Amino acid sequence: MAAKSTSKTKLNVVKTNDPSEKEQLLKDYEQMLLLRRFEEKAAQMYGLGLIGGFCHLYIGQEAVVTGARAATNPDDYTITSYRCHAHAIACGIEPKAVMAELTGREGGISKGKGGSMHMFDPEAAFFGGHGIVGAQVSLGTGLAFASKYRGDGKVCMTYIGDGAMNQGQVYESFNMARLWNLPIIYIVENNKYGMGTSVQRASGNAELWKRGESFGIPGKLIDGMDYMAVRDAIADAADYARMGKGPMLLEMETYRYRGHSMSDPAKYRSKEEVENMRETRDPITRMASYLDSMYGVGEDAFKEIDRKVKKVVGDAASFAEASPQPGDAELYTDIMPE
Amino acid sequence: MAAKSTSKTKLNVVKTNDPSEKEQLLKDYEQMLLLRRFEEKAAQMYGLGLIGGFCHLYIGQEAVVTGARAATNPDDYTITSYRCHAHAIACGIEPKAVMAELTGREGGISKGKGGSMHMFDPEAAFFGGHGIVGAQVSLGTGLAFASKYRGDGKVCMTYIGDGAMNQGQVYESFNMARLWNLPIIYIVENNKYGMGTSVQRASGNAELWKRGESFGIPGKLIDGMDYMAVRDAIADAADYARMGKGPMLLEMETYRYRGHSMSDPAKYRSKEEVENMRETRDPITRMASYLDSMYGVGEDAFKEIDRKVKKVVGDAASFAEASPQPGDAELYTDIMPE
Amino acid sequence: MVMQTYREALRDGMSEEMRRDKNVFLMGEEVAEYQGAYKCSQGMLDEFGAKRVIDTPISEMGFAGIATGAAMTGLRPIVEFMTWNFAMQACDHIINSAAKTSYMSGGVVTCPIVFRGPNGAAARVAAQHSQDYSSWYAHIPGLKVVAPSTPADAKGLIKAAIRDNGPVVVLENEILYGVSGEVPEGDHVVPIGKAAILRPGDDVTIISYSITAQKALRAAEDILKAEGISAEVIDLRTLRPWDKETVLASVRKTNRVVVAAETWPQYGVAAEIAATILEEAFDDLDAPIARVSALDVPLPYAANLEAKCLPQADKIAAAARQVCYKG
Amino acid sequence: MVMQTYREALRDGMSEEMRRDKNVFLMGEEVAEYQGAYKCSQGMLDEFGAKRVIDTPISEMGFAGIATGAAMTGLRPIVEFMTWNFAMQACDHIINSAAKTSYMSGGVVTCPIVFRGPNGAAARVAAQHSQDYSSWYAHIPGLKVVAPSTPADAKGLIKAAIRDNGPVVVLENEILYGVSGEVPEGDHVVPIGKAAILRPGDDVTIISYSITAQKALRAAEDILKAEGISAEVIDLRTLRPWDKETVLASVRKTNRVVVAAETWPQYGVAAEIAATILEEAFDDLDAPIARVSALDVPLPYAANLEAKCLPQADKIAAAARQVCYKG
Ligand SMILES: Cc1ncc(C[n+]2csc(CCOP(=O)(O)OP(=O)(O)O)c2C)c(N)n1
Ligand SMILES: Cc1ncc(C[n+]2csc(CCOP(=O)(O)OP(=O)(O)O)c2C)c(N)n1
Ligand SMILES: [Mg+2]
Ligand SMILES: [Mg+2]
Repeated sequence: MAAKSTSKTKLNVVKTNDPSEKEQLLKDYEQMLLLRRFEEKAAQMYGLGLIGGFCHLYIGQEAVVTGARAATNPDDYTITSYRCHAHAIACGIEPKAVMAELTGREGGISKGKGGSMHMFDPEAAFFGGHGIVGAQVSLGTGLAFASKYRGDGKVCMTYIGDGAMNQGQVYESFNMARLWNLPIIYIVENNKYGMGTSVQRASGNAELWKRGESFGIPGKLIDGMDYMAVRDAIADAADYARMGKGPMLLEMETYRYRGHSMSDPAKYRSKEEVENMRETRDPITRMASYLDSMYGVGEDAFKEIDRKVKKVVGDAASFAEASPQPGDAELYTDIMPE
Repeated sequence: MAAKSTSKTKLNVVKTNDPSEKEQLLKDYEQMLLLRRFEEKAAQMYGLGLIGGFCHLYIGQEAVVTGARAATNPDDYTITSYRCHAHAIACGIEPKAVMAELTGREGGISKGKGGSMHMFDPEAAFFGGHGIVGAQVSLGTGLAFASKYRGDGKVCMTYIGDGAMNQGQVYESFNMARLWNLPIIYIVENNKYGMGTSVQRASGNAELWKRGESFGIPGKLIDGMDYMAVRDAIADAADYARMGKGPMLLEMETYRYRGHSMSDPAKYRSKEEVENMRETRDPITRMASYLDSMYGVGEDAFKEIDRKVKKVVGDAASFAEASPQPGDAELYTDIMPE
Repeated sequence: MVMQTYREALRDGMSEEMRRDKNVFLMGEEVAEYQGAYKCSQGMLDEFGAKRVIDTPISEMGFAGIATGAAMTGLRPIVEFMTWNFAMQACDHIINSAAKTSYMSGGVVTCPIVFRGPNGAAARVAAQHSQDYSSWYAHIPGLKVVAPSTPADAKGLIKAAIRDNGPVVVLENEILYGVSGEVPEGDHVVPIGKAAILRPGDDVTIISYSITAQKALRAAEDILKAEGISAEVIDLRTLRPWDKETVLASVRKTNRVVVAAETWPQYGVAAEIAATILEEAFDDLDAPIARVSALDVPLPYAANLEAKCLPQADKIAAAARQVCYKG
Repeated sequence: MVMQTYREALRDGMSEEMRRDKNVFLMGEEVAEYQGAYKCSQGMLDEFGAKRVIDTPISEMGFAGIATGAAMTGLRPIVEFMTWNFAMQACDHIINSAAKTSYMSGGVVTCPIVFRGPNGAAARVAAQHSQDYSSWYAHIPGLKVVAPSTPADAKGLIKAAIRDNGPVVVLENEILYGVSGEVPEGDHVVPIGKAAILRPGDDVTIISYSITAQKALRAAEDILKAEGISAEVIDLRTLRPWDKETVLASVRKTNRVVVAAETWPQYGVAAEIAATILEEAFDDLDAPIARVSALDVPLPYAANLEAKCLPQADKIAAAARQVCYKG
């Protein structure tokens, strides 16, 4: 049932002048760059004390959420863990509202009450932002349950860390998702470490793409640093789910360049390992050279995109600094919905 | 890694006059009969109101625990769920002490405080008797952890219901057992139902013997109604574990003739299904005809065994009725070990 | 009024709400084909079909999470835990996912979900199957917690819980399932947060909930009345938010208080009620408040010990005598 | 005496016990190679090796069960939860497997096990990472529950917990990890069940534990003293079994009581302490008892709101003034 496909060697798109494809690639190049610059800014602001608590950056993993969004509909569900800024933005939440959440201000998407780990926007079909490792997997299965209950054709993308793959509720969810053939794609973002523990040190079987097999869920291993590999795999899995065939598990091989959170010195890996990843696998660089070689996108265009992105990020940061702290009255609102 | 072996068709022991084999088979025939008669008596006493609460009978499944004990050492660990009377006795706890526990008396193995679901005896290497479905799986993995920690060569037999196989902690345990190569045999007693839910209605993949594969744990399907098939499979798995190779999962195809507990009318299956099992697969009948055909054990010998067993059970029942209720002082003992 | 059992009342309450609103569904172990482990969903599979009455595998954490996720999209799940003991595996979702999300999201995601099932001791099922979780859940902001003691309240509160837009914990009681009582006909909804005075009285206020409220009533009627002690019996019905007003009004009248709860004695429900009365009606108290709770041990299986552990009518009566300085 | 941080004291306490007894081992997420998520096991992997300092996968329920099973054979595991929030996934084993087994088995199986980790709010980590579980665990018979507020007590209590033959819950505090204090040299064991008087006083007794006890001390020294209010500050240190004697003796002296706890206000720790004082020292009270707790909401992330939610020194001081009828 499981099919292994390492796409590192495979060219996913043939040379083409398809204008809509070029447009999408440019848009998503910009998107990935935005995610990266946004996180870099967040790191800066954390350093300045404007952001508190935990802050988990997504830098390095941008191709995963960007490719996934490119292959699905705006109203398909997304849910993830605490490492959620990028997913929130990729679903369409304003960078401003995300950054202001990080600073804990009134203008934050959760009015400053949730912080870095807890953002939501049902209108963007984005359901968090969850701090308990693995919890999002059952919750996401519930989103897919709701799709099936309503028969609305939506698919749910549930993101799971490699470390989270050792939580029992993942398998309870797998079993029910398969039993009921729910429209869900389990996207394992294998960034090689759960905090300081490598996948190998945490797993009886480190081939995470096989972790659904015992429950009848097909799995694939995908190059998560390759936007197009991700996009293709997600497109297939979404088709499969929409046809009523049930869940699929996609292990995305990816990497986080930064520490687990801002307080992690990341001594559990070598500098070389990180540098090597950045140099040889970086999803944004790869996309840029693809755009260049395939569509002849030149330096000026890239610079223009960079400028645009920086402005968005700068504006977000200014907004997040200027937005006032929530008023005291907010202490007691939103607990008990009317 | 997984090997499937349905042993229904396979003859496990060749005709032999090996006197020690005959002795063991006779002893274990007697053991299985004891387990059955004990449970029948418990059912009667429940009907008389001498036993209260839940009471889960093991009738039909006797070959599993008996075969497993035959293949392992007296000090190898055993742990199971609430359906534990037979396991307690098979580990060497006196039937009297088990029955008096069922009646909630001072002479019970848990002084009457635990009841049907909660019996323990470390000296018999028997660690319960657990009421929370699936809990015994992590606990049993802990027993195996202790064996490895101490390097004492013990193996742990952890019994798991088919329904319990949908509990997340089972997979957390599988992962760690494999990661650390703990000496444990996961014995799935697939009696076809978890309460009123058939395996098919509860499972994305009903081949429970494959449920360890995703975690690198080899699995086998065994005829759990065949004492010798069980004994062989457990012996292999125990060797494997003692060699430091880690966990194995054995799915025992078995069947419970009675309802889930005494209060279950068992409407979820047909009378024919139960009758058919009794007639064609009964482990005790099968063992008897094997003893007859292979060793010429005759009716008189069987009658004698029956008499002996009935006496043990009768004595246990009398003891359990005569034993006084625990004194009030027992209310506050055993909470805080000194 | 119709006479029906507590379990029938629950079933009718759920069924009425499912007829009213297509978004409501019931999910749990053995709720469909088996009709509920304790038959609380008798007939519901037939009426609503397998899409809305859903048997789950034995996966409490998983299905609690699935139901909570579904609730986040606006569906209104009723999750049956076969007993609340098994919800210990699921409490992370009840609290971190369901109770906290509305607040953490600044109100943009809500969880209209009901978690229900029998709580506390049944008969002789021993320590792991007998825990009373009321003080745990009542402690949690973001939850509402109800614990009906009569068929009428069971129906009225389950309906209110289903209509509530936030997560509601419904603590039922296995022994009460078989008890009959009068239930108003029609759309009978009992507001969350309102206590009931089961019996008016002048000398002492006995505050309780769930099955213990019924024991308190027996203490008042069958024991204390004959001794000339007139006890007012209050059934809290809701533990969060609980009805301080009704309680304090009674305390101001009787000046003597017994709080009876099946939770363990330390850090249990009775402590909160007592501490609040102390804070808000200190000068109205003519005697210390007496608490009656389960004994401070895991519930033993032996029949005689089990009976001694639980707060029975005679212990409640003794506490009432004590605060009245009689006997 | 040596000066050391609370985290060092914990580490030394664990290490000393591991040197003393080969059956003791430490297990949890990131405890070995990472030296502990909060560095509480710094250096321990080096000293004791990977057999006794064990990194686990992120599987709280599983490893809590594994450790409990190992304890049933007589090993003495120390289980670190990265924070107590994640132990919600494991609480079934803590309670049903560890706390209840000795009783259910008539004493033949015991669980000498320590469950430890930081509890309550840290700094800005929001609702799911900030819950204070003390009233939950303190409610459970079969457990002992300690919550040290100083490095000396952290060391003394972790050592006592490891030596205890039953399950002990150790509620640490992330903010305290970095705080230094004097720790007695040698085999420093603090008995479970004994409170400490952090500061003697005559006018009011402030009862607290964990970080809130330190805030109470600041309220007494930095605020109340200047106002002429002499506050006696009691650090419970153990919540189960708690030291009624020390508390009641103080109440009989001061006649006025504030109980301060970081738990949520309803059904929290303060309720139990207050209700017990009411029962046992009713006639000694000159004023209602005041409780100071966290606000009744999930902890918000915003810095200003977070600060308002937690029981700070100024709120404790205000409560003391109130029960002294001053201001
Ligand atoms: C149940 C639970 N246990 C532990 C933690 C602490 N924790 C937060 S993130 C994390 C590592 C998760 O790693 P992974 O799943 O690989 O995701 P990544 O951070 O790499 O994206 C841990 C242990 C938690 N938040 N929840
Ligand atoms: C966590 C938990 N959930 C639910 C129950 C109620 N319950 C007791 S036994 C049982 C069925 C278990 O079936 P299976 O694992 O197949 O074991 P069997 O009874 O067939 O031996 C259920 C649902 C429980 N005790 N614990
Ligand atoms: Mg990771
Ligand atoms: Mg079964």
